[in-house]
Amino acid sequence: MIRIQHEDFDPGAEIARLAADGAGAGGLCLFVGLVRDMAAGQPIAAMTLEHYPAMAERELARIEAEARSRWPLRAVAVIHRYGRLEPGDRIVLVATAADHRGHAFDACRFLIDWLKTRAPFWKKEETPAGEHWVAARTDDDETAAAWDKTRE
Amino acid sequence: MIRIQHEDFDPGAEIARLAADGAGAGGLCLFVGLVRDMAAGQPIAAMTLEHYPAMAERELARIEAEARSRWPLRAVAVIHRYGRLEPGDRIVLVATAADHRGHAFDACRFLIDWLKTRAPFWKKEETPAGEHWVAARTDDDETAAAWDKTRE
Amino acid sequence: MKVLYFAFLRDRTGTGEETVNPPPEVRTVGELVAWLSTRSQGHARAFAEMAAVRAAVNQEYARMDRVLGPDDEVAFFPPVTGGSGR
Amino acid sequence: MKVLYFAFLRDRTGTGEETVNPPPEVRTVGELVAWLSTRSQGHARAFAEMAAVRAAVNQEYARMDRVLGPDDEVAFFPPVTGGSGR
Repeated sequence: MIRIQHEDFDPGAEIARLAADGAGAGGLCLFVGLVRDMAAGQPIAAMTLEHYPAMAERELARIEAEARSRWPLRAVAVIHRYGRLEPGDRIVLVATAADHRGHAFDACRFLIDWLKTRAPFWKKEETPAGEHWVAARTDDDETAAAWDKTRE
Repeated sequence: MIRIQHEDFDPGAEIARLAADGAGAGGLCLFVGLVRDMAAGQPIAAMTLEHYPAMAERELARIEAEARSRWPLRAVAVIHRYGRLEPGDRIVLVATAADHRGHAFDACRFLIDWLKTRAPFWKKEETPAGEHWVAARTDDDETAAAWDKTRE
Repeated sequence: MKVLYFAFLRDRTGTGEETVNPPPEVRTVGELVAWLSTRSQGHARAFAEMAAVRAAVNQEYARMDRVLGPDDEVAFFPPVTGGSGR
Repeated sequence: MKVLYFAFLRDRTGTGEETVNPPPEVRTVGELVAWLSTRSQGHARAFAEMAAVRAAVNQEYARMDRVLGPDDEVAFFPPVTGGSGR
Protein backbone atom coordinates (compact mmCIF):
# COMPACT_ATOMS: atom_id res chain seq x y z
CA MET A 1 0.00 0.00 0.00
CA ILE A 2 1.51 3.25 -1.24
CA ARG A 3 0.16 6.72 -0.53
CA ILE A 4 1.53 10.16 -1.41
CA GLN A 5 -0.40 12.97 0.18
CA HIS A 6 -0.14 16.41 1.72
CA GLU A 7 -2.48 15.55 4.61
CA ASP A 8 -1.19 14.10 7.84
CA PHE A 9 -1.71 10.38 8.55
CA ASP A 10 -2.62 8.54 11.74
CA PRO A 11 0.03 5.96 12.70
CA GLY A 12 -2.45 4.12 14.92
CA ALA A 13 -4.93 3.74 12.06
CA GLU A 14 -2.11 2.59 9.78
CA ILE A 15 -1.00 -0.07 12.27
CA ALA A 16 -4.59 -1.29 12.56
CA ARG A 17 -4.85 -1.51 8.77
CA LEU A 18 -1.47 -3.25 8.51
CA ALA A 19 -2.53 -5.81 11.14
CA ALA A 20 -5.79 -6.43 9.28
CA ASP A 21 -4.13 -6.68 5.84
CA GLY A 22 -1.41 -8.89 7.27
CA ALA A 23 -3.70 -11.07 9.40
CA GLY A 24 -1.75 -14.04 10.72
CA ALA A 25 1.54 -12.14 10.98
CA GLY A 26 3.63 -12.53 14.12
CA GLY A 27 5.13 -9.08 14.05
CA LEU A 28 4.58 -5.55 12.81
CA CYS A 29 7.45 -3.12 12.36
CA LEU A 30 6.82 0.55 11.75
CA PHE A 31 9.01 3.58 11.26
CA VAL A 32 7.77 7.17 11.29
CA GLY A 33 10.06 9.99 10.19
CA LEU A 34 9.50 13.42 11.72
CA VAL A 35 10.59 16.95 10.86
CA ARG A 36 13.44 17.87 13.19
CA ASP A 37 13.76 21.32 14.72
CA MET A 38 17.48 21.55 14.02
CA ALA A 39 19.60 20.72 10.99
CA ALA A 40 23.34 21.25 10.68
CA GLY A 41 23.22 23.23 13.93
CA GLN A 42 20.59 25.66 12.65
CA PRO A 43 17.02 25.95 13.90
CA ILE A 44 14.45 24.96 11.28
CA ALA A 45 11.24 26.98 11.16
CA ALA A 46 9.63 24.75 8.53
CA MET A 47 10.40 22.73 5.43
CA THR A 48 8.69 22.25 2.12
CA LEU A 49 8.77 18.89 0.37
CA GLU A 50 8.56 19.12 -3.40
CA HIS A 51 7.98 15.94 -5.39
CA TYR A 52 7.55 14.56 -8.90
CA PRO A 53 4.14 12.95 -8.55
CA ALA A 54 4.06 10.40 -11.38
CA MET A 55 7.60 9.22 -10.73
CA ALA A 56 7.14 9.17 -6.94
CA GLU A 57 4.20 6.79 -7.37
CA ARG A 58 6.23 4.52 -9.60
CA GLU A 59 9.33 4.56 -7.39
CA LEU A 60 7.41 3.85 -4.19
CA ALA A 61 5.55 1.00 -5.91
CA ARG A 62 8.89 -0.33 -7.12
CA ILE A 63 10.40 -0.10 -3.63
CA GLU A 64 7.44 -1.99 -2.16
CA ALA A 65 7.72 -4.68 -4.87
CA GLU A 66 11.45 -4.99 -4.22
CA ALA A 67 10.86 -5.46 -0.47
CA ARG A 68 8.19 -8.08 -1.13
CA SER A 69 10.54 -9.95 -3.47
CA ARG A 70 13.27 -10.04 -0.83
CA TRP A 71 11.26 -10.98 2.27
CA PRO A 72 8.06 -12.94 2.88
CA LEU A 73 5.80 -10.06 3.93
CA ARG A 74 2.09 -10.22 4.70
CA ALA A 75 1.55 -6.47 4.33
CA VAL A 76 3.50 -3.33 3.49
CA ALA A 77 2.59 0.33 3.96
CA VAL A 78 4.46 3.35 2.64
CA ILE A 79 3.12 6.88 3.07
CA HIS A 80 5.06 10.00 2.09
CA ARG A 81 3.83 13.53 2.58
CA TYR A 82 4.64 16.61 0.49
CA GLY A 83 4.15 20.34 0.93
CA ARG A 84 5.00 22.57 3.86
CA LEU A 85 5.68 20.82 7.19
CA GLU A 86 6.77 22.10 10.58
CA PRO A 87 9.07 20.63 13.24
CA GLY A 88 7.49 17.60 14.88
CA ASP A 89 5.24 16.94 11.86
CA ARG A 90 5.21 13.43 10.41
CA ILE A 91 6.89 13.16 6.99
CA VAL A 92 6.95 9.48 6.15
CA LEU A 93 5.72 6.13 7.39
CA VAL A 94 7.00 2.71 6.37
CA ALA A 95 5.60 -0.44 7.94
CA THR A 96 5.70 -4.19 7.41
CA ALA A 97 3.87 -7.25 8.69
CA ALA A 98 5.68 -10.58 8.59
CA ASP A 99 5.59 -13.98 10.21
CA HIS A 100 9.04 -13.48 11.70
CA ARG A 101 10.29 -10.36 13.39
CA GLY A 102 13.65 -10.36 11.62
CA HIS A 103 11.91 -10.13 8.25
CA ALA A 104 9.64 -7.33 9.46
CA PHE A 105 12.61 -5.32 10.77
CA ASP A 106 14.88 -5.90 7.77
CA ALA A 107 12.18 -5.06 5.24
CA CYS A 108 11.08 -1.94 7.14
CA ARG A 109 14.61 -0.63 7.27
CA PHE A 110 15.21 -1.48 3.64
CA LEU A 111 12.10 0.49 2.66
CA ILE A 112 13.20 3.69 4.38
CA ASP A 113 16.82 3.37 3.24
CA TRP A 114 15.85 2.87 -0.39
CA LEU A 115 13.11 5.44 -0.32
CA LYS A 116 15.54 8.07 0.91
CA THR A 117 17.85 7.61 -2.05
CA ARG A 118 15.38 6.80 -4.84
CA ALA A 119 11.98 8.40 -4.28
CA PRO A 120 11.82 11.82 -6.01
CA PHE A 121 11.17 14.16 -3.08
CA TRP A 122 13.25 17.24 -2.27
CA LYS A 123 13.37 19.23 0.94
CA LYS A 124 13.69 22.99 1.17
CA GLU A 125 14.41 24.20 4.69
CA GLU A 126 13.46 27.58 6.17
CA THR A 127 16.09 28.80 8.63
CA PRO A 128 16.92 32.22 10.14
CA ALA A 129 19.56 32.48 7.39
CA GLY A 130 16.95 32.00 4.67
CA GLU A 131 15.66 29.13 2.57
CA HIS A 132 17.81 26.47 0.99
CA TRP A 133 17.49 23.11 -0.73
CA VAL A 134 18.83 20.31 1.43
CA ALA A 135 21.82 18.54 -0.10
CA ALA A 136 21.68 14.75 -0.38
CA ARG A 137 23.82 12.89 2.10
CA THR A 138 26.56 10.60 0.87
CA ASP A 139 26.03 8.29 3.83
CA ASP A 140 22.42 7.75 2.78
CA ASP A 141 23.65 6.54 -0.58
CA GLU A 142 26.09 4.24 1.15
CA THR A 143 23.39 2.92 3.46
CA ALA A 144 21.13 2.15 0.52
CA ALA A 145 23.99 0.71 -1.53
CA ALA A 146 24.74 -1.73 1.29
CA TRP A 147 21.39 -3.39 0.49
CA ASP A 148 22.55 -3.99 -3.07
CA LYS A 149 25.43 -6.02 -1.72
CA THR A 150 23.04 -8.26 0.20
CA ARG A 151 21.44 -9.26 -3.08
CA GLU A 152 23.21 -11.95 -5.09
CA MET B 1 8.71 3.53 30.01
CA ILE B 2 8.00 -0.04 31.07
CA ARG B 3 4.57 -1.58 31.52
CA ILE B 4 3.49 -5.13 32.32
CA GLN B 5 -0.23 -5.67 32.11
CA HIS B 6 -2.94 -8.10 31.17
CA GLU B 7 -5.00 -5.48 29.34
CA ASP B 8 -4.50 -4.74 25.69
CA PHE B 9 -2.66 -1.57 24.64
CA ASP B 10 -3.27 0.90 21.82
CA PRO B 11 -0.26 1.19 19.49
CA GLY B 12 -1.49 4.54 18.17
CA ALA B 13 -1.67 5.99 21.67
CA GLU B 14 1.79 4.60 22.44
CA ILE B 15 3.26 6.20 19.32
CA ALA B 16 1.69 9.52 20.29
CA ARG B 17 3.15 9.24 23.77
CA LEU B 18 6.55 8.24 22.39
CA ALA B 19 6.54 11.22 20.03
CA ALA B 20 5.62 13.55 22.90
CA ASP B 21 8.18 12.07 25.32
CA GLY B 22 10.82 12.11 22.59
CA ALA B 23 9.98 15.55 21.21
CA GLY B 24 12.68 16.66 18.78
CA ALA B 25 13.39 13.13 17.55
CA GLY B 26 13.74 12.56 13.82
CA GLY B 27 12.42 8.99 13.85
CA LEU B 28 10.21 6.61 15.75
CA CYS B 29 10.61 2.85 15.41
CA LEU B 30 8.02 0.49 16.81
CA PHE B 31 7.59 -3.27 16.87
CA VAL B 32 4.41 -5.06 17.90
CA GLY B 33 4.43 -8.82 18.46
CA LEU B 34 1.19 -10.70 17.84
CA VAL B 35 -0.14 -14.13 18.75
CA ARG B 36 0.14 -16.33 15.66
CA ASP B 37 -2.55 -18.81 14.69
CA MET B 38 -0.07 -21.57 13.89
CA ALA B 39 3.03 -22.84 15.65
CA ALA B 40 5.16 -25.76 14.54
CA GLY B 41 2.49 -26.61 11.95
CA GLN B 42 -0.27 -26.84 14.55
CA PRO B 43 -3.22 -24.48 14.89
CA ILE B 44 -3.16 -22.49 18.12
CA ALA B 45 -6.48 -21.85 19.83
CA ALA B 46 -4.98 -19.59 22.50
CA MET B 47 -1.93 -19.12 24.65
CA THR B 48 -1.36 -18.16 28.25
CA LEU B 49 1.60 -16.03 29.24
CA GLU B 50 2.83 -16.66 32.76
CA HIS B 51 5.36 -14.27 34.27
CA TYR B 52 7.41 -13.55 37.37
CA PRO B 53 6.16 -10.05 38.17
CA ALA B 54 8.92 -8.60 40.35
CA MET B 55 11.69 -9.95 38.15
CA ALA B 56 9.92 -9.03 34.91
CA GLU B 57 9.79 -5.39 36.10
CA ARG B 58 13.48 -5.46 36.93
CA GLU B 59 14.54 -7.16 33.71
CA LEU B 60 12.52 -4.86 31.47
CA ALA B 61 13.91 -1.82 33.30
CA ARG B 62 17.39 -3.26 32.85
CA ILE B 63 16.82 -3.88 29.15
CA GLU B 64 15.60 -0.30 28.71
CA ALA B 65 18.63 1.04 30.59
CA GLU B 66 20.95 -1.10 28.48
CA ALA B 67 19.41 0.22 25.26
CA ARG B 68 19.70 3.81 26.50
CA SER B 69 23.36 3.24 27.37
CA ARG B 70 24.11 1.92 23.88
CA TRP B 71 22.24 4.45 21.74
CA PRO B 72 21.25 8.10 22.14
CA LEU B 73 17.50 7.66 22.57
CA ARG B 74 14.95 10.36 23.33
CA ALA B 75 12.26 7.93 24.46
CA VAL B 76 11.75 4.19 24.95
CA ALA B 77 8.55 2.22 25.47
CA VAL B 78 8.26 -1.45 26.41
CA ILE B 79 4.91 -3.08 27.12
CA HIS B 80 4.45 -6.80 27.74
CA ARG B 81 1.13 -8.50 28.36
CA TYR B 82 0.47 -11.62 30.41
CA GLY B 83 -2.51 -13.95 30.81
CA ARG B 84 -4.62 -15.68 28.19
CA LEU B 85 -4.37 -14.31 24.64
CA GLU B 86 -5.84 -15.43 21.34
CA PRO B 87 -4.47 -15.43 17.79
CA GLY B 88 -4.11 -11.91 16.46
CA ASP B 89 -3.90 -10.43 19.96
CA ARG B 90 -1.03 -8.08 20.71
CA ILE B 91 1.58 -9.54 23.10
CA VAL B 92 4.38 -7.03 23.25
CA LEU B 93 5.34 -3.56 22.07
CA VAL B 94 8.83 -2.09 21.93
CA ALA B 95 9.40 1.40 20.57
CA THR B 96 12.15 3.99 20.39
CA ALA B 97 12.51 7.65 19.48
CA ALA B 98 15.92 8.86 18.32
CA ASP B 99 17.48 11.67 16.34
CA HIS B 100 18.74 9.26 13.68
CA ARG B 101 16.79 6.42 12.17
CA GLY B 102 19.63 3.91 12.45
CA HIS B 103 19.71 4.36 16.22
CA ALA B 104 15.93 4.01 16.48
CA PHE B 105 15.98 0.78 14.43
CA ASP B 106 18.97 -0.77 16.15
CA ALA B 107 17.70 -0.01 19.65
CA CYS B 108 14.19 -1.27 18.87
CA ARG B 109 15.51 -4.54 17.55
CA PHE B 110 17.90 -4.90 20.45
CA LEU B 111 15.01 -4.43 22.90
CA ILE B 112 12.90 -7.21 21.41
CA ASP B 113 15.86 -9.56 20.95
CA TRP B 114 17.03 -9.15 24.54
CA LEU B 115 13.54 -9.18 25.97
CA LYS B 116 12.85 -12.52 24.32
CA THR B 117 15.81 -14.19 25.99
CA ARG B 118 15.88 -12.42 29.37
CA ALA B 119 12.43 -11.22 30.46
CA PRO B 120 10.76 -13.89 32.64
CA PHE B 121 7.63 -14.70 30.62
CA TRP B 122 6.59 -18.20 29.57
CA LYS B 123 4.07 -19.23 26.95
CA LYS B 124 1.71 -22.16 27.23
CA GLU B 125 -0.06 -22.97 23.96
CA GLU B 126 -3.47 -24.56 23.56
CA THR B 127 -3.60 -26.80 20.49
CA PRO B 128 -5.95 -29.60 19.36
CA ALA B 129 -3.35 -32.00 20.83
CA GLY B 130 -3.59 -30.35 24.26
CA GLU B 131 -1.68 -27.74 26.21
CA HIS B 132 2.09 -27.46 26.31
CA TRP B 133 4.77 -25.07 27.44
CA VAL B 134 6.63 -23.55 24.50
CA ALA B 135 10.31 -24.47 24.40
CA ALA B 136 12.84 -21.68 24.11
CA ARG B 137 14.45 -21.33 20.72
CA THR B 138 18.19 -21.66 20.34
CA ASP B 139 18.22 -19.14 17.51
CA ASP B 140 16.70 -16.53 19.83
CA ASP B 141 19.64 -17.01 22.18
CA GLU B 142 22.01 -16.67 19.25
CA THR B 143 20.25 -13.55 18.04
CA ALA B 144 20.49 -11.95 21.46
CA ALA B 145 24.08 -13.11 21.95
CA ALA B 146 25.05 -11.37 18.71
CA TRP B 147 24.35 -8.06 20.47
CA ASP B 148 26.91 -8.97 23.13
CA LYS B 149 29.55 -9.15 20.42
CA THR B 150 28.73 -5.62 19.28
CA ARG B 151 29.71 -4.35 22.71
CA GLU B 152 33.41 -3.87 23.35
CA MET C 1 13.82 -18.85 52.40
CA LYS C 2 11.14 -18.29 49.75
CA VAL C 3 11.26 -20.50 46.66
CA LEU C 4 9.19 -19.75 43.53
CA TYR C 5 8.44 -22.04 40.58
CA PHE C 6 7.21 -21.03 37.15
CA ALA C 7 5.92 -22.78 34.03
CA PHE C 8 6.63 -26.52 33.94
CA LEU C 9 8.43 -26.38 37.26
CA ARG C 10 5.27 -25.07 38.89
CA ASP C 11 3.26 -27.83 37.21
CA ARG C 12 5.62 -30.55 38.35
CA THR C 13 6.21 -29.39 41.90
CA GLY C 14 2.50 -28.66 42.23
CA THR C 15 3.22 -25.27 43.81
CA GLY C 16 4.06 -21.77 42.71
CA GLU C 17 5.68 -20.74 45.98
CA GLU C 18 6.87 -22.38 49.16
CA THR C 19 8.84 -21.33 52.21
CA VAL C 20 11.63 -23.72 53.07
CA ASN C 21 14.27 -24.04 55.79
CA PRO C 22 17.10 -26.01 54.27
CA PRO C 23 19.84 -27.33 56.62
CA PRO C 24 22.99 -25.19 56.99
CA GLU C 25 25.04 -27.37 54.63
CA VAL C 26 22.82 -26.13 51.75
CA ARG C 27 24.79 -23.01 50.83
CA THR C 28 24.41 -22.55 47.05
CA VAL C 29 21.63 -22.57 44.47
CA GLY C 30 22.89 -25.92 43.18
CA GLU C 31 22.85 -27.41 46.69
CA LEU C 32 19.33 -26.04 47.16
CA VAL C 33 18.24 -27.79 43.96
CA ALA C 34 19.63 -31.10 45.22
CA TRP C 35 17.91 -30.66 48.58
CA LEU C 36 14.57 -29.57 47.07
CA SER C 37 14.66 -32.58 44.73
CA THR C 38 14.29 -34.84 47.80
CA ARG C 39 11.05 -33.16 48.95
CA SER C 40 8.71 -35.00 46.56
CA GLN C 41 8.57 -36.98 43.35
CA GLY C 42 7.21 -33.83 41.72
CA HIS C 43 10.22 -31.80 42.86
CA ALA C 44 12.53 -34.53 41.59
CA ARG C 45 10.81 -34.41 38.20
CA ALA C 46 10.95 -30.60 38.09
CA PHE C 47 14.73 -30.68 38.50
CA ALA C 48 15.34 -33.83 36.47
CA GLU C 49 16.75 -31.94 33.50
CA MET C 50 18.82 -29.04 34.78
CA ALA C 51 19.74 -27.88 31.25
CA ALA C 52 16.12 -26.68 31.02
CA VAL C 53 16.17 -24.88 34.38
CA ARG C 54 17.20 -21.29 35.07
CA ALA C 55 17.52 -19.74 38.53
CA ALA C 56 17.13 -16.23 39.88
CA VAL C 57 18.02 -14.94 43.34
CA ASN C 58 16.20 -11.81 44.45
CA GLN C 59 14.87 -11.32 40.91
CA GLU C 60 18.24 -11.51 39.20
CA TYR C 61 19.60 -14.36 37.14
CA ALA C 62 21.95 -16.49 39.26
CA ARG C 63 24.31 -19.34 38.60
CA MET C 64 24.26 -22.66 40.42
CA ASP C 65 27.29 -21.68 42.51
CA ARG C 66 25.62 -18.53 43.83
CA VAL C 67 25.74 -18.53 47.67
CA LEU C 68 22.37 -18.06 49.38
CA GLY C 69 21.26 -16.16 52.48
CA PRO C 70 18.26 -17.04 54.65
CA ASP C 71 16.14 -14.11 53.41
CA ASP C 72 16.75 -14.68 49.71
CA GLU C 73 13.94 -15.18 47.23
CA VAL C 74 14.98 -18.00 44.90
CA ALA C 75 13.09 -18.71 41.69
CA PHE C 76 13.33 -21.63 39.26
CA PHE C 77 11.95 -21.57 35.75
CA PRO C 78 12.67 -22.71 32.20
CA PRO C 79 14.38 -20.52 29.58
CA VAL C 80 12.04 -17.65 28.85
CA THR C 81 9.67 -17.60 25.88
CA GLY C 82 8.05 -14.17 26.02
CA GLY C 83 7.99 -11.61 23.25
CA SER C 84 6.39 -12.52 19.98
CA GLY C 85 6.69 -15.63 17.83
CA ARG C 86 10.05 -15.81 16.17
CA MET D 1 9.17 16.69 -25.87
CA LYS D 2 8.15 17.61 -22.32
CA VAL D 3 10.91 18.65 -19.92
CA LEU D 4 10.35 18.94 -16.17
CA TYR D 5 12.55 20.66 -13.58
CA PHE D 6 12.48 20.17 -9.82
CA ALA D 7 14.05 21.78 -6.76
CA PHE D 8 17.03 24.04 -7.54
CA LEU D 9 16.75 23.28 -11.26
CA ARG D 10 13.22 24.66 -11.25
CA ASP D 11 14.43 27.75 -9.37
CA ARG D 12 17.30 28.39 -11.78
CA THR D 13 15.47 27.71 -15.04
CA GLY D 14 12.52 29.69 -13.73
CA THR D 15 10.09 27.01 -14.89
CA GLY D 16 8.74 23.67 -13.70
CA GLU D 17 7.81 22.40 -17.13
CA GLU D 18 8.37 23.34 -20.74
CA THR D 19 7.72 21.77 -24.11
CA VAL D 20 10.74 21.83 -26.38
CA ASN D 21 11.56 20.78 -29.93
CA PRO D 22 15.28 20.11 -30.02
CA PRO D 23 16.93 19.65 -33.43
CA PRO D 24 17.37 16.07 -34.68
CA GLU D 25 21.06 15.92 -33.70
CA VAL D 26 19.97 15.99 -30.03
CA ARG D 27 19.53 12.27 -29.50
CA THR D 28 20.49 11.54 -25.88
CA VAL D 29 19.76 12.96 -22.45
CA GLY D 30 23.28 14.38 -22.32
CA GLU D 31 22.84 16.08 -25.69
CA LEU D 32 19.52 17.48 -24.50
CA VAL D 33 21.26 18.95 -21.44
CA ALA D 34 23.81 20.66 -23.67
CA TRP D 35 21.11 22.02 -25.93
CA LEU D 36 18.86 23.17 -23.06
CA SER D 37 21.84 24.96 -21.48
CA THR D 38 21.86 27.35 -24.46
CA ARG D 39 18.23 28.42 -23.92
CA SER D 40 18.91 30.94 -21.15
CA GLN D 41 21.40 31.96 -18.49
CA GLY D 42 19.10 30.27 -15.96
CA HIS D 43 19.24 27.01 -17.89
CA ALA D 44 23.01 27.27 -18.09
CA ARG D 45 23.19 27.76 -14.32
CA ALA D 46 20.80 24.86 -13.67
CA PHE D 47 23.09 22.49 -15.58
CA ALA D 48 26.38 24.07 -14.48
CA GLU D 49 27.20 21.26 -12.07
CA MET D 50 26.10 17.98 -13.58
CA ALA D 51 27.32 15.95 -10.59
CA ALA D 52 24.33 17.43 -8.74
CA VAL D 53 21.82 16.61 -11.49
CA ARG D 54 19.83 13.40 -11.97
CA ALA D 55 17.63 12.62 -14.96
CA ALA D 56 14.54 10.52 -15.48
CA VAL D 57 12.86 9.56 -18.74
CA ASN D 58 9.19 8.63 -18.54
CA GLN D 59 9.43 8.57 -14.72
CA GLU D 60 12.38 6.21 -14.57
CA TYR D 61 15.96 7.07 -13.71
CA ALA D 62 18.00 7.43 -16.87
CA ARG D 63 21.66 7.89 -17.69
CA MET D 64 23.11 10.63 -19.85
CA ASP D 65 23.54 8.26 -22.80
CA ARG D 66 19.87 7.29 -22.81
CA VAL D 67 18.42 7.82 -26.33
CA LEU D 68 15.30 9.99 -26.43
CA GLY D 69 12.10 9.83 -28.49
CA PRO D 70 9.90 12.81 -29.41
CA ASP D 71 7.12 11.85 -26.96
CA ASP D 72 9.35 11.24 -23.95
CA GLU D 73 8.88 13.08 -20.66
CA VAL D 74 12.32 14.06 -19.44
CA ALA D 75 12.87 15.31 -15.87
CA PHE D 76 15.92 16.91 -14.28
CA PHE D 77 16.40 17.18 -10.52
CA PRO D 78 19.04 16.96 -7.78
CA PRO D 79 19.72 13.78 -5.76
CA VAL D 80 16.61 13.11 -3.71
CA THR D 81 16.26 14.16 -0.07
CA GLY D 82 12.92 12.73 1.02
CA GLY D 83 12.27 10.45 3.96
CA SER D 84 13.16 11.64 7.40
CA GLY D 85 16.24 13.40 8.71
CA ARG D 86 19.16 11.03 8.84
